[in-house]
Amino acid sequence: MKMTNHVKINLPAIVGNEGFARAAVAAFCAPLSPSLEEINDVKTAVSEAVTNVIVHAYPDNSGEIDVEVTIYDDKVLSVTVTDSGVGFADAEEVKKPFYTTKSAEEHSGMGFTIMEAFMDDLEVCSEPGRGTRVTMRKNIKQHA
Amino acid sequence: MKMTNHVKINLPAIVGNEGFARAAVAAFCAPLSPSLEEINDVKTAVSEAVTNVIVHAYPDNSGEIDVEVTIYDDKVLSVTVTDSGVGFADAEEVKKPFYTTKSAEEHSGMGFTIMEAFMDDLEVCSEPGRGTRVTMRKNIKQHA
Amino acid sequence: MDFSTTLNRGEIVIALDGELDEKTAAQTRDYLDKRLRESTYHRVILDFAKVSFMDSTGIGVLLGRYKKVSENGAELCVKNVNRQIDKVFRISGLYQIIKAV
Amino acid sequence: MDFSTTLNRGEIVIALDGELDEKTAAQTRDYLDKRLRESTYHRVILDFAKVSFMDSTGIGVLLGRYKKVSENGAELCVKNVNRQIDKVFRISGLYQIIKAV
Ligand SMILES: Nc1ncnc2c1ncn2[C@@H]1O[C@H](COP(=O)(O)OP(=O)(O)O)[C@@H](O)[C@H]1O
Ligand SMILES: Nc1ncnc2c1ncn2[C@@H]1O[C@H](COP(=O)(O)OP(=O)(O)O)[C@@H](O)[C@H]1O
Repeated sequence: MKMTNHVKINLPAIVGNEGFARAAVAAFCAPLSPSLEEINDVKTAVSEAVTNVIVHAYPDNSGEIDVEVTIYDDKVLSVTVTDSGVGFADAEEVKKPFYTTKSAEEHSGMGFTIMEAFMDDLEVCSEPGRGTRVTMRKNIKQHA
Repeated sequence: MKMTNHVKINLPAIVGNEGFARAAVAAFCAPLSPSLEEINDVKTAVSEAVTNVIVHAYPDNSGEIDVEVTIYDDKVLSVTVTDSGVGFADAEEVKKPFYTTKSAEEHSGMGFTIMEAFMDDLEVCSEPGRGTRVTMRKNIKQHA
Repeated sequence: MDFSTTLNRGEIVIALDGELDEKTAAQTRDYLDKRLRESTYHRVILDFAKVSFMDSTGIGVLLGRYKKVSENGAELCVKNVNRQIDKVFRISGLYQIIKAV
Repeated sequence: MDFSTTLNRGEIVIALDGELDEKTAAQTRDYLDKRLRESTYHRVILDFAKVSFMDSTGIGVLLGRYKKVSENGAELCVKNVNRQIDKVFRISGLYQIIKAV
């Protein structure tokens, strides 16, 4: 697969930037002419990953989010969301539906479940004290 | 002035990414509730600066663009567009209306004139062989 | 997020307008809880016609309200969810406890 | 960029649809030049009603077409430019040679 375009975005992990992140990724995919459903899937998954960084990664509320988007062969989209926050030990555990370390009143524990369902592929790497990297891929069918 | 949000965007200098850059900067400003005219001014100026990198900075067509957007006090917008391309010696010369090193058929030489007119402030730093940095500022009046 | 509420014979309809995510969650929670405290009702319908986007943060908000409403012996429903939000509801299983009307 | 052309008694109206920038400049230039070669005309009107954005790359495209059209003794005009594009025309002085009708 040949990389046809890519963008690196670096943002502070503050509430509100999840909205920018999903809009930016959607704008970056627009030239691929995705369907409305595909673009919404991508926006939803990006919103989950970036919100996780904002909510969970930095208990002292100061840190950064890196969002890297790569397009291969003008049709495969890869999104990587990275933080250097608290991380976690067991990626399989946190990916389970309803698993959350916040009160269920606030957070449903469905973030990873949604990322997995809305994208074709999800990879989660984390190390306690070092940070977390979430990589998601999706094939975009051309509609132009 | 206190920095209230910022984003760094790194892109390959390829045709088409000017459209993403202006959409991304517009999305980043959206929480400031700019007027339609303000947002269009910003999009136009960003398009000029990023197009200049794509068209002029890298004669071998391979290089990168950095776009950095900072918001101060939730109302002053600063956009910096940086490349590490060919640069130029005389920033005053290139800023003149109709000055262009491409044929006038293709390029009007009005890029810097538009950046200057559409933003409140323009700063151009360049060094031959090292690259160019364009910084633009605009006060956004709150409309929400 | 903007809100408007109509109350008719114990049925509250609350229309939301905006994107329901981390940015608007606290404000939405506060608005809904205030309305639910002020009224007596047997059914609460959230009108999503003008909600353009919702992620799992919204699920958390809805689950919390579901709990309060059902502790009151009443029912929480949604209507007019768009396709993106419908998919979030389906994948998360939220329709099993919050019906669409 | 999409295009459609109507020709009526030597007046060509070419409607553009899209954003006129570096990405679409070459394609726009090619389309316009082809139409201008194929027809005889005394006036060319570019309809910008569906052009949502134009930057100075568009000025370059228009200046090049202006040259060809006026070498043919004909007139190049624009219509229905939106406010963003109107401002680009005003600031660049383009209205001095390309009239809005
Ligand atoms: N970037 C991150 N940094 C640290 N912890 C995280 C991160 N992302 C997710 N987690 C952990 O994984 C759990 C599950 O995440 P998720 O499925 O998105 O549900 P929720 O965000 O609703 O808790 C979180 O509660 C948190 O403990
Ligand atoms: N990033 C850049 N790198 C190198 N040269 C540049 C750059 N930006 C502008 N220039 C030079 O400045 C000139 C004037 O730029 P501008 O006013 O935008 O008009 P135009 O792009 O139409 O030529 C260009 O023709 C080019 O020679």
